[in-house]
Amino acid sequence: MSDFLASLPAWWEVIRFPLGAALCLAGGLLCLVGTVGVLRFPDFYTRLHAASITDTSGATLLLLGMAMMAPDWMVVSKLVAIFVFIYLTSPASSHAAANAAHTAGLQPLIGPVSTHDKEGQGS
Amino acid sequence: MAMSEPDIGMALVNIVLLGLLFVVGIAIARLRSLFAIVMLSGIYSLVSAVWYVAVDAVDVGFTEAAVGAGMSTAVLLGAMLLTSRTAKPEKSLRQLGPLLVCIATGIMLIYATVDLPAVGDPNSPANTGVGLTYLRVAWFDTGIENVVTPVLGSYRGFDTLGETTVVFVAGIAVALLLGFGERSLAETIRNEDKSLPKATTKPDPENEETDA
Amino acid sequence: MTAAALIAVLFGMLLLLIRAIAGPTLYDRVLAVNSFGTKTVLALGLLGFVMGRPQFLDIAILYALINFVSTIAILKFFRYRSFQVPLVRRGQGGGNV
Amino acid sequence: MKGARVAYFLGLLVALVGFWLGMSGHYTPLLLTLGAVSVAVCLILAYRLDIIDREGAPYVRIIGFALYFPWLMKEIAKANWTVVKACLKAEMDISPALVKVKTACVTDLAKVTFANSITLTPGTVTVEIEGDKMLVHALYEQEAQPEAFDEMDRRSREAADGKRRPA
Repeated sequence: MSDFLASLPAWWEVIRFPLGAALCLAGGLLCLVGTVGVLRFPDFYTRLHAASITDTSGATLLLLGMAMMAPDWMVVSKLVAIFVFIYLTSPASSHAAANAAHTAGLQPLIGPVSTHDKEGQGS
Repeated sequence: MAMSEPDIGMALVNIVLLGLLFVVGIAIARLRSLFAIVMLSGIYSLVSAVWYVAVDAVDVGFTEAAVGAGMSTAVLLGAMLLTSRTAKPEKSLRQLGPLLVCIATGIMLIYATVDLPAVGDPNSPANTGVGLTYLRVAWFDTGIENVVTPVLGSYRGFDTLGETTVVFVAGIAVALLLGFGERSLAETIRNEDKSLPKATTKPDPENEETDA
Repeated sequence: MTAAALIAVLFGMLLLLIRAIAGPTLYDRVLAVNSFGTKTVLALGLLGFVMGRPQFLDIAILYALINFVSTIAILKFFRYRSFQVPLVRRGQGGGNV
Repeated sequence: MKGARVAYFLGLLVALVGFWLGMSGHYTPLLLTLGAVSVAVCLILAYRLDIIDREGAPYVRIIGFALYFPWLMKEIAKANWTVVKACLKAEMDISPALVKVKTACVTDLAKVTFANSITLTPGTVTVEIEGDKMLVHALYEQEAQPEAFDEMDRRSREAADGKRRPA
């Protein structure tokens, strides 16, 4: 056991770059998925939900991956600052957008959405 | 210099960024809704700042981020308040002049790039003149690690003071013109609108945009 | 692989651009710009790692702040038609804002 | 009251100093002096703006938030999976709905925590807050019944106000 613990830092040095890069790639793909949702969803309020994928899981995975690859603690602290900023500000701006649209009288689409919209990609 | 070594990832990143800038530029030229244009100019600033960082001009990227994406969007929106919401379509004949000016400027800029030294060239003026001296003595003179800061704040202190004054005066002038204060010009105009019925009825942005 | 992640984020930006250009409502555009800003923050961070100099994360922090401020400024502007405290009460003045 | 203000002041001071030390990376005497000056200016400005209070410096409750955050992350991960599936499905099967949610939170900080938690969870966005009622827009009607938010409500109340307050 102590053997394993002693060799842990060395292992960590080996795996952190591939692991971090893989997390970054997953986060980047999640950002892409969120954007696809922003393009496909039928109205503003539903697009807001898709955009929040980028803000939450995409950002988390990307920042986590970057933190794994970080060369020193300074970079990690900056990444933590970015994480905190994003998590504090993104719900505020989402809410501000939704609230402004609602106040202006933009009516949301309610009820099941048929698949054969013009954006729908179903064959 | 990241660009000196042939790196396919960075090359792709540069291509995508410049492609984004191109698409945004074309869209700004083609769109009629002024609000969309303001939003797209904000996006243009964001992308160009990323590109500045990608070509190692971090300080320019900082400026672009603060001024282009933050301040100018707000100022343009304030300016939009004073005019209409859509641009009138221009006659195609009258678009010819600006197009020619753009093409001429582009050709001149491309012609000028021929004279530029290669990236990281040790014999370029930036690396032989006063820049090298700054790099040598800045740390011992001031104790600030980032070279740009002592150059701007210390060696060219008066120059920077003048620049800051100009920017400050410009900001005050814009604020006075657009009216961010209590007696804003926008408010005056709106009151005039209300007192004069049917003088200039602005189209409502929401309805107009929703119909599109 | 980090470069691949960066390019994925940049393509996400490209797709968001379509939403920003297409609209249709102004709030869609605001949403697109806001999401674009978040992606810019992430892209800047990744760019530092791709170029091997993660010390430039400060600019990403600056962006995270500016993006928030400008989104709030735009929405406040369209809610109140001004950058100051509410001048126009709801349902009065410039249209239905 | 006086003691509470001192606590908020100290919390803000610690947060600003920590932020500066985490961002700077250069700890020479000159730069440390400059950092101290900037922190002092920030504190003076915050005092002049009168924002050193429970909402301006909520660092006293940081343990509560730290305990709440892992649960929130779990919820966010679950909700993300739902929305990612909804984005990628060839046949779109969303059924958006507006739901009224009644919250038991009393203080503004607790309400903001609850509303922001709802917004952070993909698939639900707080559209409007009036008194103790919130208008929530949800991507799936069946998953956003008002009871679904009860646990989040309780936990965010505990995070922002502590357990000792009954309602």
